[in-house]
Amino acid sequence: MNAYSADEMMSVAASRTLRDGAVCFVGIGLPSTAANLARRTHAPNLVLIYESGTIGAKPGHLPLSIGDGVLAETADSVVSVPEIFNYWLQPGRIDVGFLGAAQLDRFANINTTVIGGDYRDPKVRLPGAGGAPEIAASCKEVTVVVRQSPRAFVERVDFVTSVGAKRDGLGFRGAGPRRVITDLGVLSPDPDTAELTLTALHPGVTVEQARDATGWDLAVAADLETTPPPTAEELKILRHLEATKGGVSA
Amino acid sequence: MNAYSADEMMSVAASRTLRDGAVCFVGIGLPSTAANLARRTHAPNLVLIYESGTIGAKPGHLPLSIGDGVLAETADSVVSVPEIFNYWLQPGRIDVGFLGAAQLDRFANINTTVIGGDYRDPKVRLPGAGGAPEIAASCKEVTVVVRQSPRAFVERVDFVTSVGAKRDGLGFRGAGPRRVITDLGVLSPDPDTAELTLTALHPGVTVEQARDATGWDLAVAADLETTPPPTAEELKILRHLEATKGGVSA
Amino acid sequence: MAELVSLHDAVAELVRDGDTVALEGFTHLIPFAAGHEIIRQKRRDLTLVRMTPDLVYDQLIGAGCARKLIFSWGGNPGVGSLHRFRDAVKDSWPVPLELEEHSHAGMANRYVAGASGLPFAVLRGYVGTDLVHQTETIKPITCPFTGEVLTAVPALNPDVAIVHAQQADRAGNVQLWGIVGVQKEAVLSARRSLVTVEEVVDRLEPRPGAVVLPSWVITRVAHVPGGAHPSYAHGYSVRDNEFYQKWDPIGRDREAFTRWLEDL
Amino acid sequence: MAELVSLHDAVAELVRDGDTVALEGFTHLIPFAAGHEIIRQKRRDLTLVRMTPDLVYDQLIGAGCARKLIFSWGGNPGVGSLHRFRDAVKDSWPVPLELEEHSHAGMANRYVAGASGLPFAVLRGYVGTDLVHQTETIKPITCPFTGEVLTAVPALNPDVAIVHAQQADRAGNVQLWGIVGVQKEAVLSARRSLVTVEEVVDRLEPRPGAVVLPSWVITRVAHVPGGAHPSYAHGYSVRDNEFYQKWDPIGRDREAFTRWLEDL
Repeated sequence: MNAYSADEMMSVAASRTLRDGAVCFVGIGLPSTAANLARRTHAPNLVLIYESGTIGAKPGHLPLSIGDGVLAETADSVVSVPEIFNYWLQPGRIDVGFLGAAQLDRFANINTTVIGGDYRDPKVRLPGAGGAPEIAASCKEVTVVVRQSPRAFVERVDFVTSVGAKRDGLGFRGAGPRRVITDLGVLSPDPDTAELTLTALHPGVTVEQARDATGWDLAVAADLETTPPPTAEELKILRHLEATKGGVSA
Repeated sequence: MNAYSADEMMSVAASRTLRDGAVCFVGIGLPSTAANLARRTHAPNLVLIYESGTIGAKPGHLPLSIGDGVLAETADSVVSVPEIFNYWLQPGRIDVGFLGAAQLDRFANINTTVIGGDYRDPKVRLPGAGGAPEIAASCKEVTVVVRQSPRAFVERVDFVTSVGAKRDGLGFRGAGPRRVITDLGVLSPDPDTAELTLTALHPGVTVEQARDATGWDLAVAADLETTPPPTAEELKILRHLEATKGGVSA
Repeated sequence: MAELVSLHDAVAELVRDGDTVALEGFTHLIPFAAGHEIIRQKRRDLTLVRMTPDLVYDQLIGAGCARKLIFSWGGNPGVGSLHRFRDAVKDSWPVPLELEEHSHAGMANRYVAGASGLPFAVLRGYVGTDLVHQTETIKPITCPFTGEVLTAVPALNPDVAIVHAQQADRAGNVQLWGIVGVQKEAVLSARRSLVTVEEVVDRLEPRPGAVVLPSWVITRVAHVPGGAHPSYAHGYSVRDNEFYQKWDPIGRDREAFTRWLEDL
Repeated sequence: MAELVSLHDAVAELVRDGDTVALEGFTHLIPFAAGHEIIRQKRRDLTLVRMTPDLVYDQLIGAGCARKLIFSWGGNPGVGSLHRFRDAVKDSWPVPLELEEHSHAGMANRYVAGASGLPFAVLRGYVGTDLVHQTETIKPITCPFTGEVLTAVPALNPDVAIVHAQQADRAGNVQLWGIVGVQKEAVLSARRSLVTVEEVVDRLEPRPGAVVLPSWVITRVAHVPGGAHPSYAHGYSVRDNEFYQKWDPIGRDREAFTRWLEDL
């Protein structure tokens, strides 16, 4: 058995959700790591799209930002930023949106805008929306990759930057978040209530730990699964990937 | 003195209206001949834009169509057809639109759609609008190049394909037709009434001939001018141009 | 993922009676061979969409494939009129042809809306023209910020878009260059798409001014060298200007046209 | 026609107190040198527009040049937060900063509308988010054909757009390649424009994926090699990732920032 960190388990679990040949709109950070890992393991034909306009990027190292030069160099096509949003994301032709989050709630609404106080006088000013609202709305489905903690997993987000699993009547093309991959396990929206439910735990993690890391009374699936641990191959490739990240440690 | 045809005089007169450095949206046929002549004579820095998306085309021979390969080969930039209309024509950044016409009326409204009968059952079905309505609306000004005859110069066009000089309240960015160059002379809209007035005759043409070739009671300017005849140089270059037209005689 | 198939099979599979079909290519890269295959397979009741219906649509209309034409300029470029188109409009020969007529700017924006997953596009267009009285798909729209009134046109979302390109690789990725027209928008706006190509290559070498369409937005690719004739494929062929002239007497005459059709 | 001038003269001429100014470049080709020149020339009360305000806007905001920021993502990519931006928002240091906040899709479309001479753009966006409650420049719009309700955003038409590119020729035509972002739209949407370039060449050689801006849509070109540092110019430089990390402690601390400013 291999020693691995919780973050490594998270990246591996997220990467496994991507089927080969899928078209994936990738946010930077954890989502990008997971998507690039998938392309190097079970999904060599995964199509990576970054909001910088790079379609079919095949980066040889982990891009540090969504505008890393390696994305343009290796893409099938580089288009303008308006085009990537209008022609490629908006019509619903992307299979999976891969997003991170600063704050996330019971219904997988995502906040990356402000925490605490109110919008004009927040406790913490975060970067804002970027591409996330439309990625969440228009991709056929969304996977969220985020570390689980009571600060991040809150009853109600302070600001809805991107809409979660409760989206009836909003006219979206996409089904929204289908799973939230964390460093502890996997949460999925209940098909009826859209409430996030713990459906899998990573090896060695307890339900108690997951509950303690969640700011609401976390529902747990009856048939709770255990994530298979990272294989030696997955770990090797992931670590190699992380080591190549443009001169900056994660 | 050089012998020249009425068509040659028309092309030369039209070419002279283009100032060096102007940006010109060029229709095919007579307008293209005149614009290419201008670029080879007094206006070497004339910027030619064709609706096929070629910006700054410098064709070595007269293009036969707006999609001639020589336009793409010699352009500063080739953009998509949506882009040429949206980013380049629509905002009003083009100095001159150079248009032809099948039928033209007292106010320089242009018809290239149907003649006679009604729209659903016309006497003659023409090609239609193409880029003309928006060229006429959005260029800072428009020059029309058309052979003068009672059939073409009518009291009222059977169909307004492109709006002429009477455009108050329509919210256009451009001033519309400032001159109509024909094989007989030059007509310009009256600053007050917008009615086309004969302002110049080509050498050897009489007012009577111009009136006979006009389907309405043609107003004539008090200070009627005579167009200087084509110079030997203009004729030489024009004839060379015409001879290069992609294998098809005019 | 675009599968590479024969032109016959691609048309048989993708183009159905009653479909809305767009063959695009702005003077350059016109998919003539695909149009001829549609004629040979005797498709009927098509709504044909094209900014510049030229010879290929004159042929489809004369062959009786179309019941409606959505367009912005119908002529034989550099030569004159489309006589089969005229005959269908004026005398319903061989079948009546309904027209939905726009300007180039309007058609281009309709494709853009279609490619963008929007139901309509906004432009400064058509104002003051008689097109607004004849075409129901032109409506006013008010800017919610300035109150200014502009023009709206509905999205085009053809059942099938067909374009011709210079190259595909073996995975079905496509590259075209030269005058790129509205081909990207046509393919992205359509439910199904067919790209005929001059050449299938191992690897698409990036080229200045090229449009690349990834395999996953294309339904079928067919290798059809010369498939744009008598139009041209930049870098592969030149326009057969003579054919455009020769078409004039053929198109002008029902009998001559019928003979052409029999020989197709 | 774009005149070639010095960076100092270009900024002195084009950027005025109170202007709306857009410096664009999506991670790639960020016009840092021009931003620094604006700081040195002590422009005030600027409305700064940028999809991804990163270090260059942290610096402009910390220097007190801005009264308002129109943006969609404000962070130090790969590192963390923009502390001068945070300090201005939370504690009005050195001056208060008004925010007009959008998403990337909304900002991109606002530039598109600006470049297209339209007063607004339509998109599927913002629905269900709290941005619609905070940002007045987001409004519903109804499709006149289907009745569907979509979102409208107003055009951006900055007084000045500033971008960095790899090359200009001596006539002031500009070519940029790699990730091309929203630079074409920014320049075409603005009343005046400045392009700083890595290199002035005799002739622009066509390149795959390049955007060419003709001289006649650009006001001024300035030759500023390295003008994108610490961001990068594809083919000329690589991103100085270390600088982005080093900025964190500088931006975090008013005193450290003030020292940086004095040394600029």
